[in-house]
Amino acid sequence: MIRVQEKPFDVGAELAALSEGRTDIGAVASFTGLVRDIADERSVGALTLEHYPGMTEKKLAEIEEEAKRRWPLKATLIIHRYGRMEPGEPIVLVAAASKHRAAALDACAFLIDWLKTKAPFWKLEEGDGEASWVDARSSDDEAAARWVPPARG
Amino acid sequence: MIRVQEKPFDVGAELAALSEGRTDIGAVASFTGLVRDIADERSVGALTLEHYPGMTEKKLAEIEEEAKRRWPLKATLIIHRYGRMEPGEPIVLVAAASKHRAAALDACAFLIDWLKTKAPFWKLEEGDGEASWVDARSSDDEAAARWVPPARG
Amino acid sequence: MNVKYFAWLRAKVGKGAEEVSPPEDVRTVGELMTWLAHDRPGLAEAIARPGVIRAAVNQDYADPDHPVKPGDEVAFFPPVTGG
Amino acid sequence: MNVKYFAWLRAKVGKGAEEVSPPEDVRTVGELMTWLAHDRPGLAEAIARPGVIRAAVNQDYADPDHPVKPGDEVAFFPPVTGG
Repeated sequence: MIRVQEKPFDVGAELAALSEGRTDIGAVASFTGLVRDIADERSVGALTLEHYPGMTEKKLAEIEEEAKRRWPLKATLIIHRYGRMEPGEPIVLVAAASKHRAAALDACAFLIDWLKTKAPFWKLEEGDGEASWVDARSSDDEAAARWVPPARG
Repeated sequence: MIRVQEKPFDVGAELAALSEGRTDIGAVASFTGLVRDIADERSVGALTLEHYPGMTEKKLAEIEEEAKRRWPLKATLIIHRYGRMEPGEPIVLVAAASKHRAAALDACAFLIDWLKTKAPFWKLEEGDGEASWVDARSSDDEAAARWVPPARG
Repeated sequence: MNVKYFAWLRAKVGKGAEEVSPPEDVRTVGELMTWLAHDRPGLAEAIARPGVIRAAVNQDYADPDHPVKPGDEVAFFPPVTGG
Repeated sequence: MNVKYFAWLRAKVGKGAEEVSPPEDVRTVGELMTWLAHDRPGLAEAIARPGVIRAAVNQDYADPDHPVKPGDEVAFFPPVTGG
């Protein structure tokens, strides 16, 4: 399941819903991204996420489908917020559920690594009285490149 | 933080507590292990976890310390239950929080991989009218062996 | 053709979206970008640095030689930074 | 010396813990296991298959040649299966 929304979400409630009432799931791996008050040594007062309505949902659905193609998953979840958020608030949650842990752990890392380089979101940081657009990181490209060949699991 | 307990735990509440009130955490990775109703093609009615009081806590604390030595972590969590539990119930939760995602994801995988081979717990499965002790898996030894040299992070 | 701009490129161009009707010899993403840049100095400045601007056609990532045609939705933006 | 047994080994031995006083020439984990097995058929059966039983001394994993001494807590158990 994918969701793109402005309002905050409850990580615990979302993860609980993923395996609620199911007895065929042995492993759930999750990743939560949160707003930090310091980024690249600059103080951050708030973050605004811009997205591309329509394309964002399309790309997230493709990333989820690719994870399901690569690993035997029982359930997957991608929630990503847009709009303004303050330090401590969640930005993104991805989760993967499977019978065994290797598939869940690998799929979870895959989901967030691919999301970072393939989902159309852009971060604007407010801090020290000015706002600046965050630069893309080459380390994100490298992390995504790990997954180009089919992975273990 | 480590906790060994008989009663169920609330994954969401535990994860929320990990980053509650903090603005220096950018990434939280978690793994939850749940009781499945089928294991190795046998039907499972319930699972009973036996542990070694004292040594279990000691080994979990050592695993947590090792993760903190290897990665720059802001917080870690290991909760493991003992006693009888039914399909769908959580057995174990591990989580790692860091500034960036690579450290959180790798440390989370490390915590559960090492726990599987180093923490003194033993599973007794009830199913089809009889109870049987679960055999150790060579795949768990292989997963733990991945982490013998210091990892990326 | 519906053209969209995102993030700092939106700020540089001064709008987030516009309807445009390029001449018939504009057949690719790259040609569209060059044509648009003629009277959009913010876009011209951005594309002067190669590799900085990415594009999508009908909500899929597209290289500069990807074809464009009337009715397409074409978007220009910097590398993504979500997650 | 306090000896503990876990999981199916506990069931085979018929108890989870016992106080024992081995003779002075029992100086290692392996020697203790052999000595205990003399009049504990369940343990003898388990150690007949090599590599099946693991040990801990004072709550740390210990090889068969690890020393044991009066007052130690020594545990025997099958490979762990938690998580």
